[in-house]
Formats: sequence, C-alpha cells, structure tokens
Amino acid sequence: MSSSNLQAVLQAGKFAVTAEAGPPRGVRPEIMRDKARILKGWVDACNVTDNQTSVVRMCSLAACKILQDEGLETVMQMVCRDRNRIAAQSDILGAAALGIANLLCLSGDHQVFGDHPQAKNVFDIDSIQLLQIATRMRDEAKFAGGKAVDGAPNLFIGASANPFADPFRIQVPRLAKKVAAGAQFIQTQSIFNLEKFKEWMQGVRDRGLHEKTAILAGITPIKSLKMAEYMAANVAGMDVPEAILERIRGVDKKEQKQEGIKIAVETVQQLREIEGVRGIHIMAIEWEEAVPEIVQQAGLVQ
Amino acid sequence: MNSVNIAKLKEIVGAENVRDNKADLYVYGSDASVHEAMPQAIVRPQNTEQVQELMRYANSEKIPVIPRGSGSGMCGQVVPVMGGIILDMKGMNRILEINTPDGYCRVQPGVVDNDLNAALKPHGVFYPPTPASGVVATIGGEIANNASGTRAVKYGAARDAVLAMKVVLANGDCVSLGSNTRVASSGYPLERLMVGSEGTLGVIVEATLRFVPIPKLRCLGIAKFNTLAEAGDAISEIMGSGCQPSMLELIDKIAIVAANKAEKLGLPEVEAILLFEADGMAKETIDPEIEKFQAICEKHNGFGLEFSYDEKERARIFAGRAKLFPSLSKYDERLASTSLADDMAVPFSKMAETAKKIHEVAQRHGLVMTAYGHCGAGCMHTKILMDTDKDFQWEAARQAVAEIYDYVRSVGGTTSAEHGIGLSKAAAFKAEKATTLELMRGIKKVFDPNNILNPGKLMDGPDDWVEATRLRYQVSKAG
Amino acid sequence: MILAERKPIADILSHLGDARRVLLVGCHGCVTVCSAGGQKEVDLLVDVLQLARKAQGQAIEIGKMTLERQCDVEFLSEMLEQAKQFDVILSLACGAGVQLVAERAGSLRVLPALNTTAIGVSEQKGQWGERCQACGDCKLPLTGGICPVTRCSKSLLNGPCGGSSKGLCEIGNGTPCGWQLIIDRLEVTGCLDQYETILEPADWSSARDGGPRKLVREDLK
Amino acid sequence: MTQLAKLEKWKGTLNKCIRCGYCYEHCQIYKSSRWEIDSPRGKLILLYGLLSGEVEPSDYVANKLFECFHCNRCQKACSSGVPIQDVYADAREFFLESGFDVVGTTSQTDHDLCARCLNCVRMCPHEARSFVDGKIVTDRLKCQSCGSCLDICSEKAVAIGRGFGTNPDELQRSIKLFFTQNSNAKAIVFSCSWSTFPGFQTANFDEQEADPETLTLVTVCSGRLNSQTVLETLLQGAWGVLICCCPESDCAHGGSGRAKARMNALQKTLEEIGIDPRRIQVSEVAQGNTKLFSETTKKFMDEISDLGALSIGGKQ
Repeated sequence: MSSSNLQAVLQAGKFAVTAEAGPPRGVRPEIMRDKARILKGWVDACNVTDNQTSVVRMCSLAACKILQDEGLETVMQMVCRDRNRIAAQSDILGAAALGIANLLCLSGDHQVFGDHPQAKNVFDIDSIQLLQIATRMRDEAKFAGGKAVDGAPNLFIGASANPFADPFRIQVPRLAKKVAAGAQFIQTQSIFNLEKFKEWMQGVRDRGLHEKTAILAGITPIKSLKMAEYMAANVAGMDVPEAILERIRGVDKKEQKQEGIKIAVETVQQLREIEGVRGIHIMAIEWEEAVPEIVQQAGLVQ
Repeated sequence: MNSVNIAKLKEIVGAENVRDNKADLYVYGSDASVHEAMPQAIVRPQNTEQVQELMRYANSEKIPVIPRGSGSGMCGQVVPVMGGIILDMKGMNRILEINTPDGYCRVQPGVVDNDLNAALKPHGVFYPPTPASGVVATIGGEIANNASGTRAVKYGAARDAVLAMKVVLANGDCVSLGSNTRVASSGYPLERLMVGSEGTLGVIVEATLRFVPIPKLRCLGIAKFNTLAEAGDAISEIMGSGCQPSMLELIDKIAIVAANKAEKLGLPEVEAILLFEADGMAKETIDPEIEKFQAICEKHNGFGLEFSYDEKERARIFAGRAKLFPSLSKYDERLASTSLADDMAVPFSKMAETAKKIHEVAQRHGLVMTAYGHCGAGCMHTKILMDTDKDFQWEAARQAVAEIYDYVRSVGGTTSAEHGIGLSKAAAFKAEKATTLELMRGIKKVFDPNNILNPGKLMDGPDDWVEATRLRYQVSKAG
Repeated sequence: MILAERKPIADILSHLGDARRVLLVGCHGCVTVCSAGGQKEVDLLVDVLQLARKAQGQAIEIGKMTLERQCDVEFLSEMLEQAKQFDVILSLACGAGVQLVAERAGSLRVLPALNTTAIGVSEQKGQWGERCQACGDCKLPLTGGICPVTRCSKSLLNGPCGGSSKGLCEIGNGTPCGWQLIIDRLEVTGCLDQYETILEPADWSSARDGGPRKLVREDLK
Repeated sequence: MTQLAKLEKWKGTLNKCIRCGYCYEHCQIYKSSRWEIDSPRGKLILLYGLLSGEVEPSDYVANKLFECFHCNRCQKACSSGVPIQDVYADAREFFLESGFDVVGTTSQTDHDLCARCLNCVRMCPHEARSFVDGKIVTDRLKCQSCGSCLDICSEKAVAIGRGFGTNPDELQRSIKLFFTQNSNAKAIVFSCSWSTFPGFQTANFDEQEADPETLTLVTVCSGRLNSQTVLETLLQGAWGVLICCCPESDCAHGGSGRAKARMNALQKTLEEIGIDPRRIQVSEVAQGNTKLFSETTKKFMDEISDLGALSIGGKQ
C-alpha cells in the first residue's frame, strides 16, 4: 500500500475530491505556495500539470515538491510527448524519492497547440505503456529494460479518460486496456454532457471496471461565455452542449462566474448519484478559488 | 478533259498549297447551289506571280481554271463542270492598304467581307455591299458576282464600290483596270466589265474599293401587312417618296414562319413584313424619314409598327431577316431549302406582284416557295423548299423556275439581282440576253481565247440545269 | 513513392547567390509522379530563374537535363561530366538523389530545388499523402493495415488519444485520426477483438533513432 | 445496325445543310488551315459523299472527323439546325468500328516517355484516358480534344494530334514571330475558343498597315494553356499576359478553374521574384460577349502600360 492519502480515502470508500494546478511560466515558487494555501484542506490531492497544451511551464516534479512542502498531497502528471522511456523512469524515481505519492500517466497534447510548434515530439511510449512501466517498477521493482530497481517507487498510479472522444464505441474497451495496464484511478475529461457520461458509465459498469479502478468525474467551472464558447468550438474531444452555452448567455456578464459555479455544483450533485463514480476532479483552470466554493456548495466537506 | 500535272502545280505554289486527293476534290466540287462536279486539283496561290504562272501553264495545256473564294455562291458559279483546277484565292488574304484621305482601300481577293469591315471600323468607314453572307463571302467572290445586300438600296452594289483592280488574264498577263479615283472617264471601264463576270474573263488578284462613312445613327422600323399587295404599294410609295431608305426589306409569310422556328422570334405570321431603315448623322434628319415611312405603311394598312435607334433593339427587329437563308431549312422537317430561282430583279412597283406570282406558281406545281428580298432595290429572293429525294419534285421545280423567269422578263425585270447566273440560271439568262449573246461570246473570246476560265457558265451555261450536273442531292429515280 | 514539392523560389534564389552558370537536373522517378521534379518542372524552373535574374539585372546561364533516376550512381556519370562547365548543380531530385550527386560532385556546390516530405501515395487529383515513416519494423499486421506511427500525429501504439473527434485528429487541417482509421479497418476485417491487446513499447532501434540505416544483401553482392 | 446504317439515319438532316458557309467563322480548325475540308460544312459534305458513295471511307477522311475541338460553336451558329456534333459522333463511331485507326486532334501518349504517374487519367474531365495493359490509352470517342491532360504531364509525353495553331509549340512560334516583327508589341491575349475572340476570320494586315500592341491567340480550352508558355511569353519581352476563359459554370472541361489555379500559382511565383503579379491576369468572358472581350483587353492594356516593360533590374 502506498503512502497516498488519495488512495486511503478511496479505499475507505469516501467520495474523493481532487483539483488541478498549473505551475507558473517562471521560477517563483511562491505562486505554487499561494495555490497550496487556497486548496489545502479542501481536496484529498492536487494534480500538477506537465507543460499543459505544450506550453513551457515549471516542471511537474518541482511544482509537486513545493505543494508537498505546504502539506498538500499531489498527483504528478506525466506526458509522453516530452520524454522517452529513460527520462520517464528517472522522473518516477525522483518523484518517489521526494515523497510524491500519486502519478497520472497521459499521452499529452500535440506540440502544435503550444508555443513551440517547431519542436520535435518524442512519443517513445504512449500513456498505456507508461502505466505498465510505472506499475512494473512499483510491483516488480524492475525497469522497462529488465534491470532491478534499487527500492521500488511506491506510487498510486492513475490515467485519464475522455468519454466524449470519438469513436465512442471504443472508449470503454480503451478504459479496460488502461485498467489492465495498471490504472488504479481514472480522472475523466470535464463533464458537461451528463447523458453521454451516464451512457459511458453504464458501459464501465457492464464490464465491472468501476470496481477495478476508482473513477473521479472531471468538473470544469465555466468562468466566462468566451471561455465556454472556445471550449465548445476549439478543444477537440470536449463536448459542451448548446443548453450549457444558453444558460451562460442568459445571465449578465458579471453573473457568468456565479452561474459557472452553480452549473458545476449541480453537475457534482448529479454525479454523486451515478453508481461507480468514486469522486470528482475539479479542473478550475487559473481559478483555484472556485474549488473551495464548489466543494462547500456541493456538500463535499468531510 | 486534259490531264493535270500535279508536280508542276506543286513546283509553282509549293506542295503544301496543292490538294488532289478525292476527298478534298469532292468538297471543293460544290458550293451553295444544287450542283456538284469533280475538279482535278485545288491550288492555293500565295501571290500574283504564282497566279500568272498557273494561268500560263493551264492556258498552254488548255486546262480549265475556276477561281474560288469561299464557295458561298448559290448558282454553281464555281462548280467545275469541265473539271480542271480550282484556284482557292483564300491564300491571298492580305488587306494591303487603308487610305482614308483618298477614301479607298486595297485588298487581295481572299479577304472575307466581315474581316474587311472589322479592319475599316476603327477608321469610321465600311465597305457598302454588306450581303448577309458577309460572314463567309470573300471580296473576290463578291466582285465576281456583283454582290450586294440590305444596304444596296442606298449605297449600291459591288460594282458601285470597285474603283480599280489587278487581273491575271488567261494567258498569264497581269493587267491593271480602272483607277484609284472616285470618277474616271478614260475609255472602256473594263474593271466594271469584270464585276459580275463570274471568273470567266480573268482572275482578280487585287481590288481597290471605295468605302463610305459609318453613319452616326441608324433607325430601323418594322411594319406588318395582311396582304402582299398592300406591302407592295407601300414599297413603291416609299421609294417614290423622295426619302432615301438605307434598307427596305420584304419578308413573306413562309419566311416569317421559318425564322420564328429557327430563332424563336415570335413574329406575327402575317402575309408580309416590311423592314425599313434610315441612317445619317443626326436625329433631326432621320426622324422625318422614319415618320414618312411609317405614315406610308399605315396608309396601306400596315400595323404593329415599331422602330428604334438602339443597337440591341435594332438587332432584335432585324433578327428575322439576318440569317433567313439558313433558317428556311427549319420551315418543315421533311423539306430542304434549295437555291433555285434564288434571286431576280424587278421594278419596285412589281415587287408585290412578283411575290404573288411566285406563290401562285409554287401552288400550281405543288411546291413550297418563299419570297423575300431587298425590295428597296427591286431585288426578290426565293427558295424552293422541297423533298430533294423525290424525282418529280425536280421536274416541277424546273418548270416553276422557267415560268417565274418568263414572268420576270415580261415585267421588264432581269434574271439575277445579285446572286449571279452560274449554272442554275443560265437558261433564263440566255433567253433574256438572246440579242447580245454573240457580243458577250466575242468579248469572252478576246479575254480567253482557249476558253479555260470557268468554262460552261453564263453564255455557255446549260439549257436544262437539272441535267447540267449530277445534282448534289441523291435524286432517287423513285416516284 | 517519395513525395516532394518545389522550394519557395525566393529560397532557391538566395541559395544560388550570384552563381552565374547553373545546371538544373530533373529526375524521371518519384518526383515526376508527384509533379515536382520531372522534365516539365525543370523547364518551368529554367524560365522562372531566367525571369528572376532578368528582373534583378543579373545574367544567368542555365543547362538542363532530366535523368532516369538520381539515386543510382551509373545514371549520374554523364551529367557530372557536363556539370564541370557550371558553377552549381540545382537538383530537382528527392533528398536522396541530391545527396548522391553531392557526394560525387567534387568541388561543385549541389543545391536541392525541392523539399522532400514523405513516403506516400496520391490520394486524389493534385493531392498526395504520407503513409510510411520507414521505422524498419512494420506494425501494420497489428493495426489492420493502417500505420499508427505515421497516421497518428503522436505515433501512439495504443490509441486513440482524447483529442480524436468526428474522425479527425486534434491537430486540425482535415487530418484524419489515424486510430479512427485503424479501428474502422479492424472492425471491417472482423479483428476488432485484437484492439484490447496492449501493444508493447516499440523497439525504435531499427528506425531513424537507431542511426542511419544500411541495407545489406549478402546474397546479392 | 450495319456500320454505314449508323450514318444513314442522318441523310435527311444532311440535306438540311444548305452549304451556306456561315459556320466557317466559328471553326478554329478551319481558320487555322483555311482548307474548306477542315470546316464544319466541308466535313458534312464528306459525310454526304460517304452516303452517296462518291467518297470512299479512308484514313484521310476518318481523320477529318476526329479533328474537332468540340467547341460546338458551329452547331450553335447553324440556323438550319443541323445537329453537327451528333452527326460527327456517329461518324466517328462508324470510322472506329470500320477499323480506321486515326487520332485527329485527340490526345496521344508517347509510351517511351510516359512515367505511368496517371495524373493525366485523373485530370481528364471526360474520363477518356485509362491505363490498360501497362499503357495509357485514349478513348477517342470520349476525348473532346480539350487538352486538359496536356500540361499536367511532367514527362511532356502527352500531345494533341494536330494543334491547328493551338499546341504549345505553335503558340510559342506565333509569340516569337509577333515580338520579333512588331516593335510596338506589348502583350499576348490567350482566349479559349468558346470565350469570344475578335471576328478576324482569315484576313491579316500587311506589315506597314497595322502595328498592333497585342496578339490574340486561341488555346481552345484555357485549361490547356501551360505555365511555361505564359512564362516564355514574358521572357520574349511581353509586358503582360491576359487569359480570357469562360465563366466556370459554362466551361464543359473544368478548364477555367484550372486556368485560374495555375495562373494564381504563377502570380505568386512572380511576386517572389520581384515581378508585379498583375502582369498575368485571368478574366471570364462568356461566349459571344464581344463587347466584354474588348473592354477586358483594353482595361488590361491600360494596367500593364502603367507597369511598363519588364525592364532590366529595379522594381518591376
């Protein structure tokens, strides 16, 4: 059993809450410390993104350490875009050594979205292969190349899932692959289309996957109409139904933030009724203050 | 028929300008008439020297030579009834000079009428005859047949526009006839004799033509009549009215029906339509003339009168007449339009009577004939619409043609106004010119002692055009 | 075939600098098939260079040849002989051909006129698309005959990623999602059950990552 | 139906042709050769002779029926209503079935040069080209001689049987002649034969009579005009090149669209080498619109006169 609080919460059958913080595009640690202060006590663990949308930021490992020192448990996100299997395993060892307890394996956004479209991407391995490698290092203390690891990295390992990506008919089999590869918990893409999510969850339950892995439902509070419309139109794999946009359009510009929180809270409450949902993952992009509000209003305070 | 030395021809004009294979010969063996015959060779001279050399050779071997423009003639002028060499003059198609100060232009015979007028347009002038076939007819051909057209009523025919020409005679000599002056009285006007000689006296290798200014304004009107007689009275009165129409056209009912079918015009299918036009530099001078023409038409029960200065409007009004000749094929699916008794000239007052006579003769012989033409100039066109496969129709046509020309002579008319004699009108021509045939044959003898220039035409033309050549239609002996 | 397209003229002109005698060399191979370096394209480039130099007021002397292929030494010898009277060779071959010429052109500068882009196929009139990265260890048997390394923008061996939407890849410009194509192929060939077997990390040593490859056939030596 | 029977049914229609010759001015083939056998009227007379037995079928005669750019202007101009193209189509079938192996103006492929890249097969708007037993084959009944395949071939392996003045080498010869003979020569106007071109039928001016600034050349379909011909025109000293094509909706061969795409690419290239792209222009002129044709030409000439000649050095 790893020293992960998140794992303990889930194993105790409690409804877990995680959040997400983006490291700064610079060197000042206090930015992360401010975020820690806002989130501490409200969440069981906080994800730290890894050069999200291919935009250069402070690395996830360092940012996690800063949050850990503030007493906030972290989930280190790792993408396969920027590092090959050598660097990936080395970072895993580093994370474990610094007491980071949770790892999220992701493929990562294509560099065309970021600020270095000319860069060469790596993709030596993909997220499922990374799950296998990390799990094998923990359970068999063996590197991908077969050599022994001096002390196994005891991490609680998870992956993401996007019930709204195409082809829909492959999303549950894909989850099964991730579980087979070692995904102990899953944080899903932001949910706005509850019907589609329910349909996906039904597939998950049909294969009993909800018992093999802890599914945390993704929540993104809408900050403005512009942001919502951008997500709907330009973020591939994001499903923002017209009804949600209409609700935001229906309120005055100053009220849009509150309406966003309201939608998030309503969504959380509905998610709690879905069998197999073991928690929520709040992605309040550059809006960490929204997390305590949502947790409080959705009655998630332990 | 003397044999032709193809190699010699190639030596003179170059191999690429000689054709003697059967397919080319067959195509050059016909024109827009009912006749066809096989030439022995087609030659395209590039300059006068080559024409002279060709004529010296042909004269020495006594081989017939037929100068040909585009072959758009309707009476068989260029059909080689005695075989021989066809001179395709389209190889000599340069516009040599446009001399606006002196008011003339010099052209080679192969220049197409429309091209000359396109070249003259920037200078604000035009070559007057303007026949409807100006889209294809060459200047050489127009001169050889004294062509004219819708505007002859005001500006005259080819003969009135030709000032001078260079001609290669049968013996190969190149002579200059006429002078580049508007008027001349220096002996026999041989250039005027050449006009209308249908290639029997010499090969025109260059012509100096007068041109007239393009009027600033043109106003075209149309009037419909319920009877030909009324239209005819209107014609005479208009021509006697002291006004000078720049166009006066008559179209009969059959022509209207055909035009409606071909160009979908929707003209009222009445007995007769008159098209009248006046042109000039200012509205003040044109309006009175147009009003006069309208008044005369109304006096003779003319109706549905319209007129317009606008170019597009004028084109719409004129559409029925513009391509009437080919449109006649659309009159009736079963009938083909043939160029028989295709034109004649009668005094203005007799125009309506002639049209009636044509319809009456057609009826009697079970044929369909239309009558239309430049009635302002007294020129009447007809076409026989017949089933060319039926033998009896040809015999009926022969009799009808003869009767019509007997009538034309009786009213003081002449066999051809502008289309020429060729083969199909030779009989009528010879009857009309009986007293001067010997005189004409004498002139021919002087110009062409060996009779190699377009032999078998005019004075030597056939008495019965049906038997003169193999008719180009396949006349099955049935029926 | 190998796909290529002409470099922007401005680049070619700047690479040529003020070279006065230029030998253009076309190739009858792949670059003809994708209309980039064949005889017509050589003739066109001759005209463009002459016009460009005329506009700049500089003289230029241009020789032109089109070889059967520029990736076999034997086809180069005659051209290299003629090239001696020129200042520079401008080759319209693919990247491989240009380099073989460069290796044998001695003191002569050799410049590419094309940008070689991929190993691919003609998809429709005036459009070609990449199909193979030459990874040296063909994955097609495992993915229904559609290559995940080439057709997936992230070369995922266990795709699709979360960015696949309506059959298109997240990077846009109409690029189809490689894994959508793979799944459709697996389905239509009745092998969709293969999808759930996890493909192990690839051995990239046979690919470009393992260093420049050499193909040796002892049996043909 | 015996082969000749296929033509038999046209006998009545051929009688309708009164041989007036009004079709001469519309036929680019006749205007180039000026032999009457090359005119629509001439060909109909040949078919008439075939039916009456006065003309034997031969390669020479068969070839005449395959020499046609399918511009259909003769049929449109024929007031006698002779469906010339339909008659031709049956005649061509008759000749092919009777074993006359002729090409006329249809597109041919030099199999030694051909790289089998199939770009021409894809390009053909009439699906007349296909790859059979290792070779590119032209279906001469489908080929409309529009020349779309002419420029796409990187091997220059595609040729039109006989160009009648419209093949690339013929165009380039006329261009070279025009610029060497006329001191005042400034521009070339390429016009497809459906789009209007001035009525000059066959006449031409004596040297001293006219010193034109432009020469109009007919390329049959504008989609057949290849980029090199346009560039060579500029190299000959032309100040500019104007291409008149049909409105895209009227173009039966998709040539207008291709011409625009091709010239668009050329304009970009000109810009890259510092030459004003307005020196190459494409404009749509519908068939029969003589007025628009001369207005377009005039506007173009004003524009390039401002640009002046392609001088040596300096901003072009």
